[in-house]
Amino acid sequence: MSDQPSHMVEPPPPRQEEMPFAMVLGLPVTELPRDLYIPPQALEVFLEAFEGPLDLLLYLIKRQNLDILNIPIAEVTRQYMVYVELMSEMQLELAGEYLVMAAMLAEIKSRMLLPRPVEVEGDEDDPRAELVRRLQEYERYKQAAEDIDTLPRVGRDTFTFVIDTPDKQSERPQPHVELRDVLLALTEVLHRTEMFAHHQVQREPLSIRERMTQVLARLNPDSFTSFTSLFSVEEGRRGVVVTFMAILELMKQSMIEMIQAEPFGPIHVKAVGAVSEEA
Amino acid sequence: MSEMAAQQLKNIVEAALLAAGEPLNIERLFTLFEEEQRPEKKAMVTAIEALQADCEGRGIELRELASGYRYQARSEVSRWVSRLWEERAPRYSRALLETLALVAYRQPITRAEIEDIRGVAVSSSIMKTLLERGWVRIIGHRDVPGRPALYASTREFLDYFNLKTLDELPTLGELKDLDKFNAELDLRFPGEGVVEGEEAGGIALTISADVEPLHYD
Amino acid sequence: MSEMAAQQLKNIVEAALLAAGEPLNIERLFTLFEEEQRPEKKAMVTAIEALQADCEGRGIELRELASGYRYQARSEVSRWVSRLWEERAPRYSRALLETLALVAYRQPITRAEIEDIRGVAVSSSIMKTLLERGWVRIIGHRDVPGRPALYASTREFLDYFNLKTLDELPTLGELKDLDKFNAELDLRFPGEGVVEGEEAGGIALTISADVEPLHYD
Repeated sequence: MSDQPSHMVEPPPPRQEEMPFAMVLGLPVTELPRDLYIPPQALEVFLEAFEGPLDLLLYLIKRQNLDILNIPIAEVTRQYMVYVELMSEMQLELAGEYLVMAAMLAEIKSRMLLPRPVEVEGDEDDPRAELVRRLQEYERYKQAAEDIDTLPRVGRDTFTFVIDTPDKQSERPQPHVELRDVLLALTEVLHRTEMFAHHQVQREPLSIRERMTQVLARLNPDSFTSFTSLFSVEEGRRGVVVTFMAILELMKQSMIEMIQAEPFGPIHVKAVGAVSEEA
Repeated sequence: MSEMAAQQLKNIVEAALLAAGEPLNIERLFTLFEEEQRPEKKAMVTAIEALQADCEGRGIELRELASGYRYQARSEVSRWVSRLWEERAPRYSRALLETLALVAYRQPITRAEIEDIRGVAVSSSIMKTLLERGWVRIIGHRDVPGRPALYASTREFLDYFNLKTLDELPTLGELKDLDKFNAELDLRFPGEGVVEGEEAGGIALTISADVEPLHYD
Repeated sequence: MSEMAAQQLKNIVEAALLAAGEPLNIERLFTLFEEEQRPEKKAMVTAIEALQADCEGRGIELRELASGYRYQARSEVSRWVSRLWEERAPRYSRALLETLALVAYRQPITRAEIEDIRGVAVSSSIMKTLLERGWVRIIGHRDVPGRPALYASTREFLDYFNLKTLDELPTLGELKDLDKFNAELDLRFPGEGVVEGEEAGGIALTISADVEPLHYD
């Protein structure tokens, strides 16, 4: 075939009885299909370009301007087999799907040959129906793939930007905590220590705790503070009681010292520890 | 601090969109501001629209895509901008594009369903490439034997192809009924656009001049 | 093709500088154009100067650096732009929250006492974190061997949790009840938005005789 003219012309008649080029449907093929003259290297690329049997069939149909809804099965089958034989001839990796399709085509062809019962003619399913459905289904996604390929895309039709930010300020964010989480953590501890088992009545525990902290914060470890100055009359009786209880608690816990030089003399209070710079 | 001046807001949004390196949506833009400084949504939208208007007649545009707003080069200048880089933009095989199209249009879809429609096996490397590029992801498994993975497209897919929603994908061709064949003998395929010789397949370029190209019309 | 219009040149240069991801010098910018289209150096400089002028009053600037021209975010907006890359806030460990709760409820308290109640050692990093966060401070030292530091909660702690006084924290008894009705937590805890004095007062009223005490030892 190397001496063939380079355009699509009638191929010269075979000069001798050569080995069949391929066996198609049991018949020897000794020439390339008339409408297919392709240099071997290009032919290989060409054949590999089919995305499967449906793609090949679509090609055969479209090339001859046939309507997908009225496929001349016998002719298309013949052409299909030529290509399949070509592919195996060129030792292309021939997916099994091509042979499955060949069988399907042969089956459709044989069903088309059978006479249809007259009475059900109108309702009789066209043996090609399933093939046509599949071809159309594939065709629309093949087209969709081509359409997607033409969409403007990054790196080809458009480019994205990243400018520099010279003075990035990185501030490490602080974790957020819900009060609920703190309280749940506490209940966990309490469960572990079985503190819930105790039952004592105490009305203002936290205000005493808080006041202990406040009193402690006002005391100086280096000098004495007047006991009475720790109380604020404006707070009323409740406030005075809370402060008093806080002071007693602080004494009990060895956090403060109290000194009274003589009976009924002024009382002085001092923190026992070295107070941190924050206090 | 009281509400920010419109110009300052616009400046911040412009710089952030250019510096981010990925599309930013409005919610993300709001996170640039401390609670008490946070602009009204209306002010933010106004700023973005003003920035979009500023791009009129320039080589860049501010587009809204699936995952947010992105500054990008207009296609009118891409011919020159692309010369910044040695390599050309990658071409994708038909097998990959067809698989991608099936995921995009028919999601969620299993690999078996893709193979069924395409009529050939889908290679693992194609699914891997699509997953790695972040265009496709597994969103679940079908409750049938083997529990095959269900694939869907991602926002990155839309971003990459310059789309805001799946609705913006080209319309899918219609299926014609075999019964109606006799009524309409239109030889054209529904949804079949005019395909340029060059675009129809890379293959056309690689075979010699006397070869019939692979496009059908 | 004849020489390019000034506006088109400016558009191409702007898009290229934004897309390059690195500074571009004039020589590099020239390579974007085919020989016959290549602008005059003067035209190129004019385009760059015009682009620089366009940045006046905006959040970005076009700077000339050693290796070329580069768009960058202005320092005036970097405070906001930087938040694009802000790390997600880490979470505090349960151990830290337990320690915080114990300081709040049992202050002033030493580390040994916290460890005693929790049954495990309290790491130095937890105390350090709480001190740095400003929720806990050392208010003194107990007069026992080693003179251990006494920890207490701070004003900032109360502010953060939207409390006026420690009194607004539920008592241990209430916690026990709440523990039983975990689902109602949101409704009952003070410091969660809606709540002000009213809710807190409500809780004080619910203290009943069998309420858990804050017994000290």
